[in-house]
Amino acid sequence: MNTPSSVTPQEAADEATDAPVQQPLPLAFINGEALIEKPQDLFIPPDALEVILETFEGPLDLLLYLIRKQKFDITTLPVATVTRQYMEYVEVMTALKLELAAEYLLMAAILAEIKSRLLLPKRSADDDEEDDPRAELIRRLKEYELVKQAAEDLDAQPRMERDIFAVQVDTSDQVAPLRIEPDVSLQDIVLAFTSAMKRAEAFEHHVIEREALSTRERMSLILTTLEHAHYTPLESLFTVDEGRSGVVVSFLAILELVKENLICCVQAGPFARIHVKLQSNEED
Amino acid sequence: MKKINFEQLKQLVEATIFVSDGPVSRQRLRETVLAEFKVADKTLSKALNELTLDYRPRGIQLVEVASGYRFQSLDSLSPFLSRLWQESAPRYSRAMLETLALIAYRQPITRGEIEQVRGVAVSSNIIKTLTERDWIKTVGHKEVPGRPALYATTRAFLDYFSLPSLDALPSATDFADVMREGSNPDPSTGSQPSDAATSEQPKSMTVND
Amino acid sequence: MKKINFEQLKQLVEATIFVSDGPVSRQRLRETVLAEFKVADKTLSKALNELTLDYRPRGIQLVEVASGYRFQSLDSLSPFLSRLWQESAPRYSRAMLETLALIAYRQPITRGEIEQVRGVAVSSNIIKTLTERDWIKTVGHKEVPGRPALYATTRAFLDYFSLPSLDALPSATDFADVMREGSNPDPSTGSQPSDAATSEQPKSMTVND
Repeated sequence: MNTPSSVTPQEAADEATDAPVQQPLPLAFINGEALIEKPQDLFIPPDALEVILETFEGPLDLLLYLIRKQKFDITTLPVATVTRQYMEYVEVMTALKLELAAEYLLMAAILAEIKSRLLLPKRSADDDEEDDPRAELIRRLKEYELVKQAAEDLDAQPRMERDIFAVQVDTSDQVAPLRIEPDVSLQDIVLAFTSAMKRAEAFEHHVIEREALSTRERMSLILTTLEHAHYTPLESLFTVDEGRSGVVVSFLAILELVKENLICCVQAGPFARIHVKLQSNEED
Repeated sequence: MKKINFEQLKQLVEATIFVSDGPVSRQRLRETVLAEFKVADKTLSKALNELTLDYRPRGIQLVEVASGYRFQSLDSLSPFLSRLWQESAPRYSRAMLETLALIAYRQPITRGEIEQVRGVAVSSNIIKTLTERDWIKTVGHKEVPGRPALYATTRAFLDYFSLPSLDALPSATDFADVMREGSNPDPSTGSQPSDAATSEQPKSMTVND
Repeated sequence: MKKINFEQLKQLVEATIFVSDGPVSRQRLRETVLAEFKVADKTLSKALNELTLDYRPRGIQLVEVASGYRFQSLDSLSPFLSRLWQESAPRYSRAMLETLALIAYRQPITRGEIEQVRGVAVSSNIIKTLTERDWIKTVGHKEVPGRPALYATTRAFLDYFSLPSLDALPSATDFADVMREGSNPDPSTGSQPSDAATSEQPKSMTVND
């Protein structure tokens, strides 16, 4: 992430500027207690102990804040300065008796490690650039900064309940839910019929023929026709355009209905018109 | 009190009625969204009237009901909108199918006659469901004690199964033939014993939709 | 299949979107209210487009979000409309928003991977709340020791934030670029901003459900 040429002078400059105010680096702090000096710019109300952990979303967030505050460029992370400031904040946390989150301590260790590696003499001038111990931290900082930005963008995105409201309109009147009836296949019916008949051994002699079916259909039809009429001329139950077979079917249906005592035929005298009516009408 | 122009007022009133749970009264408008605006009664009436007119040609209408204004769908669309809340009825039971089959093949038939064949009682629910589906109807009453209803199938029944007439209903023997020709050979022929166990029915006979 | 004229189609589609509980997809329109009508895709698109334009000047808008079309109030009206409800809109913590953003941009992702990027532990509460809001869901398990859950965002998340797809997330492109850099660091180009122009999106960003 860094060019080696820029690293060394920058690093040198850091060390130089920091030199007068450089605190004795509290490596000792990680093991226990060390210096206590509050950073002047961070206001911490004495009764709000958790303010730091609430203000910062973690060590990366705190580091970013320190870098931004000093207007440093992440890509040329001035480890010495940032490490010193970071330690100061962490010190404040311990001073306020905060239970230090492990993540903050881990970051302190990482910073200390990077700093110590930078202080070691370089083996050669054109050392492998990937050897920059800061590279991984810089990558993480850049990545985190993006996540932070993304979270802010997401928060700014118009959202339901806050910026936009769902529209709800009622139907004009009670709309009854449409009931989807189950599918039935013809074969279901034939199978059902076959199995019902098979069980009813007593009915075995009733072989259902095509002819019988059309007769039975005609029986239903005639019953429907006669339902509300008191007397219907017999001939009106026959339609010429059905042809001979139609007349036969109707005739068989009428005979069957008479046999089953569902209708009755009335003839006033010999050769007079025959009238039919529902059997039930007589008793009404 | 702030000012609001007429177009903004219309938008605000419109959106308020839309996002509210129930009807919105003028008073509620004034107490909530219009609280900080100076709006004359006449202006509010004009906005509501214009909104009502704006929606006249649309799929929803602005109407005034007892407790205020609300949007509702156009009356004439109700039959179509009911499809949004469609629910699937459970599959028909064997009892239901047998009852239907007996009515189809042996009509006109009484409930007692169906029970005689099936050997068990036919629940009223079955008759009710089949009647509601408009597949069976009462065509008369048998003149025996109790005058039981005579059931027959309807035109809608034939239409559903794409049958020109009841005559076209396959006979039990036709069906047996198809079964033999199909993927389910009669075990008695013994030609393909390995297939005998299959109980799958021939697809060609299915008449759905 | 019945026919329906264009004006009726528009009214029916409009009313359907209005009376429905959530966003309505074209598919849902076809499966419900349009089931019995013959409507070309082009005609349906035209109806939806015209409706969108019809509502442009109004207090509510027709918008397309991830799971379909819905009407929603104009967001400029929210300061006034929010007066309709006693409680204010829920606020979300930075921790929750960062976690949600990471899941949105880098899905599928494990909790451990989120913690790695954020540098702090992710509380179970955050995952629980996001799951309960139906914004994230477990889409699988990573085949590493412990088989941690892989999280992804849902359609409900996109709907809530008024997004038609993940691509529409703000700064999605920048994110994808840096994430790629991160997984495959290239020190020679790493700090050059010109690199950010690449717009290729990682495949892992598609919503699958």
